[in-house]
Amino acid sequence: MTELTQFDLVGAWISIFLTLCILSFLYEDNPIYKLAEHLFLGVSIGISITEIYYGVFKPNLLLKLAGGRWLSVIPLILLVMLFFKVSKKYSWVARTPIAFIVAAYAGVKLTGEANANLMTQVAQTMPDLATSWAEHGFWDWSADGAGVFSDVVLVVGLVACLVHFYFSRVPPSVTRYGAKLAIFAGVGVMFFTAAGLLVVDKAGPFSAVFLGMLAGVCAAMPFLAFSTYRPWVTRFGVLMLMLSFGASFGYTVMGRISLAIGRAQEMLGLTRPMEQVVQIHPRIASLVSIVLIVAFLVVWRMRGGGPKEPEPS
Amino acid sequence: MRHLLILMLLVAVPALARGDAWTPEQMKAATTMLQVSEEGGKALRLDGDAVYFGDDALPPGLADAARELIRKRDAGVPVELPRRLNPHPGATPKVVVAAPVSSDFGLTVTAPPENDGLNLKLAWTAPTPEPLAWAVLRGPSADGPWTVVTADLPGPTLDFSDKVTTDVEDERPRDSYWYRVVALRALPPEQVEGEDWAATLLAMGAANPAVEGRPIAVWFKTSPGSLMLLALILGVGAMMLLFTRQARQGKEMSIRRIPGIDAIEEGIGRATEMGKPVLYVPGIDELQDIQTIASMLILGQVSKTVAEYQTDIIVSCCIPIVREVADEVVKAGFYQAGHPDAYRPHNTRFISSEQFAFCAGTNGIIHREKPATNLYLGRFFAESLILAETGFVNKSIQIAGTAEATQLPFFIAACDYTLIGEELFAVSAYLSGDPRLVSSLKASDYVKVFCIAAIVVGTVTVTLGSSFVQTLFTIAGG
Amino acid sequence: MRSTVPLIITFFVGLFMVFEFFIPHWGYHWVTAEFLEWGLILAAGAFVLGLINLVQVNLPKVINRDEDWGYKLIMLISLFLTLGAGLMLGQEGRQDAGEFYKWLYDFVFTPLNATMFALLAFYIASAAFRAFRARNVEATVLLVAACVVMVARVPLGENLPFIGEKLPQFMNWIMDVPNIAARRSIFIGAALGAVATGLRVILGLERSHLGGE
Amino acid sequence: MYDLLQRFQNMDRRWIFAGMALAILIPLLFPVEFEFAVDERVSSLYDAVEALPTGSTVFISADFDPASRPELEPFFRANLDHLFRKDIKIVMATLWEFAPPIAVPITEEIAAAHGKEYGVDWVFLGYKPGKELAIKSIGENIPKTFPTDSRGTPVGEIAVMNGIKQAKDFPLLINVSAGFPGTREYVLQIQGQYDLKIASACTAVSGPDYIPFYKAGQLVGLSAGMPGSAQYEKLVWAESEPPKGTRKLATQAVNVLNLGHAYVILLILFGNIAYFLTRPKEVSDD
Repeated sequence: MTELTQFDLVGAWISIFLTLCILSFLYEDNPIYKLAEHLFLGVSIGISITEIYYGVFKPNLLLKLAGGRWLSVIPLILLVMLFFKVSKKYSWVARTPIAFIVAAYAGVKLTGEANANLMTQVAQTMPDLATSWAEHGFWDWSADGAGVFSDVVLVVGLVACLVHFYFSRVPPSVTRYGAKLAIFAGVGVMFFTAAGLLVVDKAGPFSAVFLGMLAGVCAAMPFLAFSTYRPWVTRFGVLMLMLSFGASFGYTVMGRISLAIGRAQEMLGLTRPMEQVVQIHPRIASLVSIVLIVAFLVVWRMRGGGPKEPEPS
Repeated sequence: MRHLLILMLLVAVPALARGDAWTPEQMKAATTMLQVSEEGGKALRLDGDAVYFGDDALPPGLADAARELIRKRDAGVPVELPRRLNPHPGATPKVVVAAPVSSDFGLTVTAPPENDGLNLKLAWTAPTPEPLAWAVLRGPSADGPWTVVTADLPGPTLDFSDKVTTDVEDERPRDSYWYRVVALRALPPEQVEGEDWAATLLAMGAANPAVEGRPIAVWFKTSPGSLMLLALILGVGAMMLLFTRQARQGKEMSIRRIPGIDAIEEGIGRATEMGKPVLYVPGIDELQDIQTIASMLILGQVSKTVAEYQTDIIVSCCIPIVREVADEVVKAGFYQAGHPDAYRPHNTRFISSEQFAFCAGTNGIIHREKPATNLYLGRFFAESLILAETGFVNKSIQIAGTAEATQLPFFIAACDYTLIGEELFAVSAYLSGDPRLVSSLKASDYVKVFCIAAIVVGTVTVTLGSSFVQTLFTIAGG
Repeated sequence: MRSTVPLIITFFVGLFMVFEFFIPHWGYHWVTAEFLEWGLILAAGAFVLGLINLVQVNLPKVINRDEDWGYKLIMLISLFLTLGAGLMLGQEGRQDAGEFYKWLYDFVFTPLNATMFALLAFYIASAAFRAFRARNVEATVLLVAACVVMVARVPLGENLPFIGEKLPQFMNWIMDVPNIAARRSIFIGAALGAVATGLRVILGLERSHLGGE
Repeated sequence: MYDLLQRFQNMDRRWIFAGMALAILIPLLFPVEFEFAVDERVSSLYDAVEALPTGSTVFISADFDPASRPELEPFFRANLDHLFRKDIKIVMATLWEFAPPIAVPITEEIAAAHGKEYGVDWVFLGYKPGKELAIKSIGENIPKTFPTDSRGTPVGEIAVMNGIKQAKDFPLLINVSAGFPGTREYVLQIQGQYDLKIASACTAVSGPDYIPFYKAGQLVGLSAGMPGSAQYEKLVWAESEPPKGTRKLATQAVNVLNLGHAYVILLILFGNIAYFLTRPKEVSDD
């Protein structure tokens, strides 16, 4: 059994105390919380700078310069120029390095986003109806509801959402013919797909017609979106958005609670190996800290601390 | 060494016999022990389902290991000892080379497509029995000098992508390289300690045919995907420039009026009726953030309307700079509305640059000054739901807008109207009429229509079994 | 002059980095890699700027005994204490850096940083009760979806009678179909935004980063 | 009745806080274990690691901090155990300045449990700022991005780094991602360009955001939040025990989530009921 140093024991108690200092904000904004918060700010910046030094300045700049790599002088110069930002008079000097880094970001993000967030997402929203009909049919519980239904919902849903985020004014001429065009497109695509499927022999006659209809629906949707029926399409899009946001709502709640659980595990000494727990006694530490903080809050309140008017709730 | 292992085994058998569940590590250890100890004289034999080691039957788990071992032995496959092969200079390897299985593996060396000119693809055919590992040798010419590229490719491997130089700064790629592959087999460790394995490797390789490969450095990707991507980017750029010019020439940019705008105006109207102020929170991010910029543009219009309605507006900021700019913006709004006198600087406040302190401060404002309408427009993080909650409890009309997907759900659930993602930028473009924003808005609208078309056409073609459209939107990995 | 040089740099560097995607040649990538390294160094420099800025803002407050100067003092002290521990005591090898630095990290930074966000679990609870209202169709759909996900995502949901079987699958459907449809539309929008902004910056139409003019 | 509901609705939020605290503490003190299934995203992550040949080298980007530790540390530990016991070498780096002091000790601990030595079986390259730029740079040229490892050894002299120039030289990238910069940026910046295999373990918050990437094949596996970690723990330690010093925290925590979620759902339910019973009639909601 490894003997913990006094250093660590004190640390473990302090960390539990600080945890509760932050939690005291739930009661109300108070000096202990402020203290803990500012302590946090100071330490975190200190750590960042330390890690930055060992992470970048040392290996990527200093060591290279020490190694006599002349090219590394340029970033050094840029860096020095960047520091002019702090002076009121010469802050313009810093524009060059800032321009450099902003431009680099812009260029890098531009292609990356366009590729991964646009091209790939579009390319991956082209479901093979015939195959998924063959594999999953209309709706397959065992595969989390995969199947042609989901495929069509995906395509139509994405189209609808994109239309919801379409801000230009649609010329009335288009709006007028939208519905008719939708019907034409739908029926046309339906026959085309059905026929095509039969020709390439990817589906039987019944399935071909059925899949044709689905494809027709997908094809009709965009035109419908720019017709007088636009509100309906966008409403569907909004529905999709809301389901999605609902999902992230649930996930976020889960995430936040998980963090709280993590702290609780820490305070109950569930995160450490037993041999350490018996030396630290985290639960006693928690109780002691709670008592201390409550005592402080009471005193502070009695000496007229706290919000000027009671916080209405 | 060997006897030690036998001893271990005999100790291990009863110990292992107890636990039926075997971890891969135990399995491996058992196999090793068996193999080495078998070389020590005691035979492994199958008797029906049972496996005997000498005279004692083996427990289930160990028996499995033994069967595997016997199978390999009969197939002539060398048994894998726990080993680490490490071609790195200085480290002594745990495995050395025996006679190669065969000398010619039909090695081919080709340059990958659209490559940076630093990679070559090696491919070869499988010999029988499968070797334990593969080594790859490289040289500048057919007759060396040869160096070991790698020596721990697992037996089943039949191809390898070699990087001819890892740092072009001190080693430029040559225009041709020569390769050899060597098949490796294991010998028990104690026989190989201290041998110069690299030399042995090179010696073994000498017999094998050397194959030449020429890396090709491509100057421009021409796959349909990357061309499409370039076209898209250039297209957006061209449209933006065009529309900006049109807008500058005063051509009216046709953007539809977004319901959010009406919501904002209604909110301000309500505040006026109730004779209470409007609270405006421009998010908590820096000024240069695109959402904050959008928020400032909207604030300009909002403060103008507020001034016209003769109402008060409180702006609560988390960043000092943002506060300064907001101050200017509001002042300008009041001037434009023709009520410069009604402008109150102290209503544009810097609360605190600490997230939660800012949150507490803003909550305080909501409690004390009871704004009738709260506008949260900009980049929000965790504080979003705390503000929205306080506002709701305070029965204010709340209109939010942000592009932070993780915060949107809370705003939607707690506010009366929420601008979702791009709508925030659209509103700012509409209200400010800034040609740069409007033009990018329209440009992206056109691209969206293009995407929609692509998706529909793609779905149909893919369903019909042609992935042509799909490849147009797919970038082949470089 | 003061802004033309930056604009020229923006244009060329930006363009160069854009074509980095289309030009695989090792020579070209040697240059872009160099640019990227400079970018890293400058990004690191920005942190240091932040530090200087912080001191610039807070030191005067402490000296003039402004409101809350005590807290600011604590902040500055802890800041320099940490810096000292990290840079002075820390030898080669961050992990066996100064004991004190590690101590500060493990027992001061860790609990504070972790708890800051743990607070939100509580605020979500109170907001859930007092503010999250099914006031219209959209909000209703959202809340229902949220509840479905929250139930199905935990072991309890899978062990519910009757629906326990299908619930997780239905949740996965929400995640895989409507969620993806919605996200993709947002992604595409974001991508277009990035392209537009990027081009504006490179073409010099967007100059806010140069300290506005 | 009406004003009772009113008061119920406007009760001091601190009571709700207290309830939350109980909802977390009670199941921790009196644990109830439920069985849970492993969903396909996590199992494919597991399979991606399983499929790696012995002796190959993976890249781990450990981008998390104490705030996200509860969700991601269990995965991180299980993942390291999984890799080391398959004799897979690890090259680790981070884009989060607060990650090194967490990631390194954990890795050392688990490496020790498997008798793996630093520099030969695993290496920690250290932290890089620059977000997208750093990622791009990792994709382009790792020796240039990390001229030395975190102990100051030049990468040229590190056995694990031998023959590795850029991200695409790894058969698999594992990103333990607590947000920005993280998986999204890896996917945007280099996955497509170099056609990389990336597996991600992210916080619950970013889960729904990354699922499209998984579905589009841009990620080979995805483990989101506490359940993800718990499921991965379940897979990795199905028939073996966690290494010394590691406890199945996620499996424990995910069962605590039960009550927490139930509490939030009930709050939403009661809140809305009270709201609709008490809200003044003239206010019409569309």
